[in-house]
Amino acid sequence: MKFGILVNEGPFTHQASDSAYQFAKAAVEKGHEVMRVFFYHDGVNNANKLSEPQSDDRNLIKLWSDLAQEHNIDLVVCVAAALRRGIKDDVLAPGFRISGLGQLIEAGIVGDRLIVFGD
Amino acid sequence: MKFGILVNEGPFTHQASDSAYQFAKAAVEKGHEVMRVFFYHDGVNNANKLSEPQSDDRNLIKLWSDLAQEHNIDLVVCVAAALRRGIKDDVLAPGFRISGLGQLIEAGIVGDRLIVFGD
Amino acid sequence: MLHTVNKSPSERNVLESCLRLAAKGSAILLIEDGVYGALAGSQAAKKIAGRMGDLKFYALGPDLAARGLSEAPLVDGIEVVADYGGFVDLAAEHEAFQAWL
Amino acid sequence: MLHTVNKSPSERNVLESCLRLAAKGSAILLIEDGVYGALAGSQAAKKIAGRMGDLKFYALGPDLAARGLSEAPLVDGIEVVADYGGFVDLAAEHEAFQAWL
Amino acid sequence: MMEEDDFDPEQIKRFMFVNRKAPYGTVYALESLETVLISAAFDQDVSVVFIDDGVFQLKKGQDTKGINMKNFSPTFRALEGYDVEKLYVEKESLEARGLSENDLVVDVEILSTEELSKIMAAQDVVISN
Amino acid sequence: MMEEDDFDPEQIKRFMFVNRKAPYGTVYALESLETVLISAAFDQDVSVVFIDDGVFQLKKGQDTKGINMKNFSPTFRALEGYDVEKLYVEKESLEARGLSENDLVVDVEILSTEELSKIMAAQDVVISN
Repeated sequence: MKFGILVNEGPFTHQASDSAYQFAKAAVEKGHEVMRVFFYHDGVNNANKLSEPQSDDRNLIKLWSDLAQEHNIDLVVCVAAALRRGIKDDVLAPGFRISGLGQLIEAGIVGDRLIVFGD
Repeated sequence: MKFGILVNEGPFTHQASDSAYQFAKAAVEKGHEVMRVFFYHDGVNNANKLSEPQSDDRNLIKLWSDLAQEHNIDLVVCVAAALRRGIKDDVLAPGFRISGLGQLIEAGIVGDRLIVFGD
Repeated sequence: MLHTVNKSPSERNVLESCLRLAAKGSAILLIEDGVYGALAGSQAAKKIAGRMGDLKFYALGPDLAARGLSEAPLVDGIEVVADYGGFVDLAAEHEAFQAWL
Repeated sequence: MLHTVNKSPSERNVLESCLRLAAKGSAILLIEDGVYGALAGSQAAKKIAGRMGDLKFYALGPDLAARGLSEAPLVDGIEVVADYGGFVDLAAEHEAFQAWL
Repeated sequence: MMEEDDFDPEQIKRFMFVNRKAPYGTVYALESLETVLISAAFDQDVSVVFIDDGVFQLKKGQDTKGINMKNFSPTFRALEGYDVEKLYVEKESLEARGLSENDLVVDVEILSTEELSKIMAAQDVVISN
Repeated sequence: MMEEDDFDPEQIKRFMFVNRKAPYGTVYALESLETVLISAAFDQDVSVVFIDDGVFQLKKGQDTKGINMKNFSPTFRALEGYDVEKLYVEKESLEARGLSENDLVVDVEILSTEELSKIMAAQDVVISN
């Protein structure tokens, strides 16, 4: 099955990004395809490569980058939401790309399910 | 009167930063002193100089920088919260500085009032 | 003590907690989405009316206006604060501040 | 339809809205702070029990464990989903998905 | 409802945008509206629902000068020009907030909880915020 | 309560940290605890209050391996070592959640709503999140 995922919140402050990551990881482990993760609202902050959590804490940005690389997942950051919040190519972590909201709608059309995580 | 202000949320997503800014501006216009604005939790995102809102929208980062410069307000971003969220010197807007949580407690001790805005 | 409440009472339990714990003689200023709590006729309105005798209630004008509530009937006794300067005055008049978030 | 609810029912109205609008035959998975809604004996428990006949209820195990609720008594009929793989299975089994946020 | 096995890329899906939050206190209402506008370009079956505090987004008379934000409520009137014509409001949510159809900036279809529940159950993609 | 006019920088202020939110669903509980720990170094009169869903922060038996977060509940037991000894829990909040003193990771003072209300009213600085 082909999953699309929408993440509405940034890392750490809300559990949304953690839950979405655990869902995506479990989905690919079960042989499903995660075709795209779309980051909207504060979710764009998940792409900030400057993030440096304490050493005994999870690093969500790196977790997303690694998962995407390993399983060829398309990580898309909404350009409009990202501009407002100062997420630009300068700070974009590996595996993320910046694009338009159309990528979210497309994930809804092409995917079998769109799974949403937020506040 | 000497006001300290605590901002718990980032720009745009919650009204907290807007309300805090309007409060700070009104306070200095009335002749009060705003000795410090402390940015905690997602509030650290208010210091991200890469933020580029649409041209007909307010630019909260610039508003804070300008207000601080004009009225000599100390804008302090919590170092622990900022590291987690990827706010570092590289992206720090003018007028903000990164320091420890002790600066919040100090604002509570030295100021006459600590006014808190959040989600 | 000046308390602020910034959440809609139909979405969250913030106003309710504030009304339960705010001590007699303190003031409550409704700001941001908290101004929906000022509307007459709701469940929240009854709770506010129940403490009108020992608390003073305010609602922030700019937040009411933004939400299209400038002309809306408010709970009797709630005073509208015209601008952020009025908010500053309230914060200065009361000896301490507590935000209910 | 698989619905998720991720908020505590004592803090927000999310579970209540989901229970009001979820159509007969759909499933509700409590995740994150939503798992507090699974606790037996609360106000929310009564509302869940009231729809136990026409909705299927689940709670996510890792979220229960994180909050110290692995041993806590849950509303009768709520099934604990052991891990995120179980969440994925539920999402795959139901024809569509709705998050109540 | 579409079946997994006969997915046809040409087939139109039912997209529903669910608004449960008040405007201005958070940005979700505004950014959700931006998504609705973009979705219009994809020729899908789009509906927008307002329940709970989401109905406040449609309240007439919004004047945001005092909080220095953009009043986006007029944009709801522009949705028709984008062929987004299914705007649903839950009657119970509206009445619980002391509002009626006349208080809203745009023509909407006011539905009972049961009617709305049926429509929600028939969606392929639900985007909430 | 301190008066404006005779402010003495040597004077000790009453700081109260108010916790109303559950742990893990959001980071506020953890980051608030970090502030409490820092405040201990300033020799002020510090108290920490748990009301509403904040009481869930103190629940025994938290096991966060499955959500890949750090279990910070043991840190509440370390507060005493920092001379932060005033931990207040509202009885009504605890009981409404089916919890009792035995369910909590740390010794606290359980107060009625009226008792807590009086203590809150006597604070100089209230930090909420």
